[in-house]
Amino acid sequence: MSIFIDRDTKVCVQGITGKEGSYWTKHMMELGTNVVCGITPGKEGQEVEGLPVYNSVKNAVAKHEIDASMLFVPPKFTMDAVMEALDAGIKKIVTIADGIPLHEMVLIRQAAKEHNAIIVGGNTSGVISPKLAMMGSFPHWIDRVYKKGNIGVMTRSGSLTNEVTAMIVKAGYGVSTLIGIGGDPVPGTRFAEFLNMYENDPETKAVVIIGELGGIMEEEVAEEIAKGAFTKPLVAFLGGRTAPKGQKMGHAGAIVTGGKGSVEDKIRALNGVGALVAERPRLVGTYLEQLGVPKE
Amino acid sequence: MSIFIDRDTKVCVQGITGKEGSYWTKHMMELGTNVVCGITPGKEGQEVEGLPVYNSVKNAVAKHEIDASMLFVPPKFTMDAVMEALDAGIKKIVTIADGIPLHEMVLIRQAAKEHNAIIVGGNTSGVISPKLAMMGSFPHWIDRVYKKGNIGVMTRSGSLTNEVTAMIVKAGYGVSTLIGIGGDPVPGTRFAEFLNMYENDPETKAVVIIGELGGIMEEEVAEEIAKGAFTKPLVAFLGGRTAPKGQKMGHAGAIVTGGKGSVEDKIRALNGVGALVAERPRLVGTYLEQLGVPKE
Amino acid sequence: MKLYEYQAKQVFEEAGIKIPKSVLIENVDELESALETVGLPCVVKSQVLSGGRGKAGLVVFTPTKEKAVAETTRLFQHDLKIKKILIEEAVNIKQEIYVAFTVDPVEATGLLMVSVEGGVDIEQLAVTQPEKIIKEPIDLRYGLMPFQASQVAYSLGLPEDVSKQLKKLFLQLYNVFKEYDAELVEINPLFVTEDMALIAGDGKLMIDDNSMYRQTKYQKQETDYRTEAEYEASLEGIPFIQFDGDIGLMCAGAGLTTTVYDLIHYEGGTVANYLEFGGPNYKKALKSMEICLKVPSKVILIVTFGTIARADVMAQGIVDAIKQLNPDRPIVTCIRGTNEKEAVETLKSAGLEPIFDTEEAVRKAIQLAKGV
Amino acid sequence: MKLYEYQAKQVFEEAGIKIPKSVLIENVDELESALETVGLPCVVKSQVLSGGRGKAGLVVFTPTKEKAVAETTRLFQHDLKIKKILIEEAVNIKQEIYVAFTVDPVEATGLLMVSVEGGVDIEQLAVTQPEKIIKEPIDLRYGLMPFQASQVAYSLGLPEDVSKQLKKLFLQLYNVFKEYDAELVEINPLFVTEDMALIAGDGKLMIDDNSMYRQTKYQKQETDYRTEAEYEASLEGIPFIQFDGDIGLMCAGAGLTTTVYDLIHYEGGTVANYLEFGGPNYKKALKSMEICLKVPSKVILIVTFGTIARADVMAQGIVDAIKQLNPDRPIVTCIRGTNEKEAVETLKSAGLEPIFDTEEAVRKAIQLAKGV
Repeated sequence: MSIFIDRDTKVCVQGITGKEGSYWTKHMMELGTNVVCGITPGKEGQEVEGLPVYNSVKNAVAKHEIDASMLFVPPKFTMDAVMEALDAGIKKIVTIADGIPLHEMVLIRQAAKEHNAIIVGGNTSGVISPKLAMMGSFPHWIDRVYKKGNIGVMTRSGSLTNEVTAMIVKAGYGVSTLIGIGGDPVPGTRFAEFLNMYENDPETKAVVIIGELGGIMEEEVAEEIAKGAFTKPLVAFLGGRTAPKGQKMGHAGAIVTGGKGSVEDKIRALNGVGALVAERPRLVGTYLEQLGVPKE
Repeated sequence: MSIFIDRDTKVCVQGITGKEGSYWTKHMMELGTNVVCGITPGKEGQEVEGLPVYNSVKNAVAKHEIDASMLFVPPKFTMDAVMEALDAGIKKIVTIADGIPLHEMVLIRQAAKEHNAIIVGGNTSGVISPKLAMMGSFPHWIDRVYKKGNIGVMTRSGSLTNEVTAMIVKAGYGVSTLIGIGGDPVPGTRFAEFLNMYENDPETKAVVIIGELGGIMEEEVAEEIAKGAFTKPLVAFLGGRTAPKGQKMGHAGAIVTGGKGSVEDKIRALNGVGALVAERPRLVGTYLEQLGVPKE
Repeated sequence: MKLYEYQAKQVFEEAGIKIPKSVLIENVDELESALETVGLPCVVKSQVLSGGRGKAGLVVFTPTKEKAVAETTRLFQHDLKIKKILIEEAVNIKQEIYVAFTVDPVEATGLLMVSVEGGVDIEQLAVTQPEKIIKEPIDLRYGLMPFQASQVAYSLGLPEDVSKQLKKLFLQLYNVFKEYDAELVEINPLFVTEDMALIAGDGKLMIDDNSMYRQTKYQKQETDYRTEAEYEASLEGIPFIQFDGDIGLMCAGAGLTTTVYDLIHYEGGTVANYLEFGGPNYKKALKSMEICLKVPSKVILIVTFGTIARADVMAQGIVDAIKQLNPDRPIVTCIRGTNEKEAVETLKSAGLEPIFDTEEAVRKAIQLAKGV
Repeated sequence: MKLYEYQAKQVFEEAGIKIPKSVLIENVDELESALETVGLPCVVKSQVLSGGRGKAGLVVFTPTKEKAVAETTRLFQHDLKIKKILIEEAVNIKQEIYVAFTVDPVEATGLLMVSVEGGVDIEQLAVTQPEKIIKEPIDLRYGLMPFQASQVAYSLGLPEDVSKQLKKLFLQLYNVFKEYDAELVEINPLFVTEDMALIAGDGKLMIDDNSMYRQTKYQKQETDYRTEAEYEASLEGIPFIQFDGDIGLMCAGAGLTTTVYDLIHYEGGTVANYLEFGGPNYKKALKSMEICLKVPSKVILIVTFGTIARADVMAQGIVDAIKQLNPDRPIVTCIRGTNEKEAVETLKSAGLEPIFDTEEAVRKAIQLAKGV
């Protein structure tokens, strides 16, 4: 089993005829993802990887049952593509675009809430359940990272995720489903909002979150654990602890979060609910073992 | 009984300190309307007609239970005032403003739908249940028009309503509730959307609609009757039958309505479901009698 | 407010939409230089606000200079008092598309309407084959999304290059719709030329009157009105139309005024003018009567039944107007509504005989008009 | 992109918000004429992008010309390489208000934040007395509605006249937030003067980097950067920070780069520069190395673990860069990810010794830096 995507999930690809779109569609299918069609305006009637291409999501849903849409669309057209998918009734959307304008990302998240839809991204590699299916741009064939197993992974990073996941694998674990929520200040969906799915997934025995400084997403995770909404072992890795502070967001960042969001806050919050915070990627595996997470 | 408003309906008045606001608040209360407070930014602490004034609807709802808001606000500020009332959770709003920009009226109606609220107006005198309560600017003391009775009246006009209602009264009837849906191309609520309330109001024995050329609101009424959603006798009056056509809305008007909307269409549609269409105001009363509507 | 074709096209061009080469002329002398710019054949297009110009002979294709001179001369002498004529290049047309944005009052959305069978018979098509007109609702909070423009453009079975241009045009035209607070913006026909370009063959742009306070670019000018009375009424914001009949209407409330208009016709009378001084204009009795007196009529009929437009205020205004203007024709008054009693006193004290029933007032006016 | 105070204030002024009288100077010679315009006392304000300028002595109140000259002279010689100083009138202050617009990532709204206890201690206030800061969510589809601006402005217990001005200012500042695609726009303090006027005492405006493609008015200039390397990196859009340590980082992925930064510190090393050439920059190995070589360092550490940023492409880029630039210091490579095998071949063929474990690579770099 897995969360968000499995081999029954019928996926369409918006921007399928582009370079990235066709390349990763091939790899998604190769992994076993049930991609049913693609969308590029003006290309209706063409085929990509044997899949039919449509001018619009509307045309695609008229011909296919579609559960999820994978976007390979440039950042400045992402809001439009998301709205198109939502408008066609699609409830799971993954966008890897890096560079979505902030105010548009706010509107995207709002629209997703309004439609009871889940948007993963932007600025992410997407979602993968190793050896099963993926929506995004993962080199799923790298066994050192994408090994099937029982650890749910959520991350805000790209390369760092590979680094950390490789350590999880090195420790003898594997991954149930990895969700890259994305590195943007306003991701479509937040860590805490996926916990429920991992909680209900029998295959997932523990969750690793790969966070960042800034924001309060780790604190939100701690709150969910405190509420009892998530009961499985959880290990977090936070990079950038010794890094000098970058440009500060005026006073506003601190005011929005009511002063929360520092590394110390995050560690305190997570430790306070029994979650462990790893200092180095290597320790993530060690801590999973410490928490008694089985390897099979 | 009545629809939309009675003496239990707790009303606030937005723009209460203005000339129109204070004048009609007095008359609303004099009729028996349960006005509980008023709103004008910057005037909190003042009183109008013995009622407290607040800076915002938010402040008002913090102190009072409020069911409905009456707006005496200029047209260009109406959208804002409506949004304020909706935001504060008020579900019945009446605006008499004449001159609300068209695109804003579209947004107002959309917002009302989103909030499950009812907006009456703009460009209307409001809603009145004679001898009981009103939200709007009706000279309720003119017995020749505002006589209590069992005829529900809905209208798009102002002076013409008085003309027609006076004829209904002259014929020996009276009015249960009169709703001026307003003369704008996009009213907040349409004739057909009020029929259900009149249907369920035991006091209302028949409904009179005072329509206009253009649009398809009368056809919508006919559809409701055809569906069986409204079963009481109905008489319509349509003015302007011999008037030369005004500036036409390009082809678009006809295309939007699929060619419907002419006087002939309206008459055919209404007659087809047993409703009568009066040629002159005087005949409205006659037709009510013909349909066997009792006078008590 | 409805713009002239040449104004609408100017707006389209500013929005990035292609329009035919054209020159606006105000007399026949300007034709020669216009033809030099535009070339032949050309189309001579009267700038009037009414529809159906082609069928009415107000838009004429002219292959030669002689025909262009003849038609332009004819049109400048036309009864409609045509003030401006657009001399426009004749475009090589492959196809005609219909494109419009308006609002949908039922669903509370904007509406994009498109048909590949554009042209003069579009209304007929709307009735007989409504499925040939695509209607795309637009959430005005977001505006027309590019995906919607794309979805509609690519659904029409046009060549890809044309679809691509059409998508862009939809977005440009939507901007006009929004920026100009339009009730309607329409291009019919939108030409697809032989070389696959899109050119606006005609243009309608109606600005919402309620938004005119913030739409200041285009204003009505005196030359836009047929009579001095119409122009003066427009300056006051008083709805007014002039006809050829006997009875000048000076009523309050659009619905009531048109009803009185109906009643006059039912009773065999004729109307000299429609004037509606209700709503925000109810204190403008003096100006209203001044305008009515500029129109040839045999009697002035005043019917009101106002609520906010108070009867006493209107009655006093009428009495003041009579004193000041000393009208040369009889006046029939039927004034009811808020403070009716005071109104009656005022009218009576000025020697007027108030009537309370509209039909009676109408009959009285007709009698007076017929000199009975 | 963060604007300087003087730029932010220029934006505010264009939006209709009052700012103090001021003159921007670029050297001490311009002070005299600036003082003639601004008058005395005045405030000498260094235009730097870091916060806490007052506490750092970068903003100074100067009652006399002598002090103004002394402070300006001092600041232009400051280590921070201050290029511009704003000479600003000293305003008579009755009260200081905090006003900001930003986004709320959780609720997916805009956010108006206001406190009547503005000034330098606002962050502290946010922690200790959060109820003193009003937060009003804004639906970005509708924008800040006037009623919200009014509701907040009149809830602060200020005199009515000030509330009225504040409401207007909220709407003006929201327009700035929207028009400039701002992550943050902040006025702290907003002065209420003795005669009840509102004047922006300071100004922060951070434009969302993802929106810079459509925000073309303000661009970074070479003088905005401390070093040539930083400027060059910025031109390429490569995230880069220069430090004083030994190890030049050339890594891909922000998270991984900061993690490597952490690991170096955990292991006792020091960092010469942060350079992140992942994401859209993964083909820019040549330029990245060129920049790294401009920074004094003892070793360059390259760590990647890319997916879309393919290992083989980066490895080839690194090998090409080494050939072309012939670096004067050792290079440690730890390159993993998509097409890792090909990458390893490429690196080996160029005589590099690939490492696969990040901690091992970090330790190796530290050894080399320490000359062990």
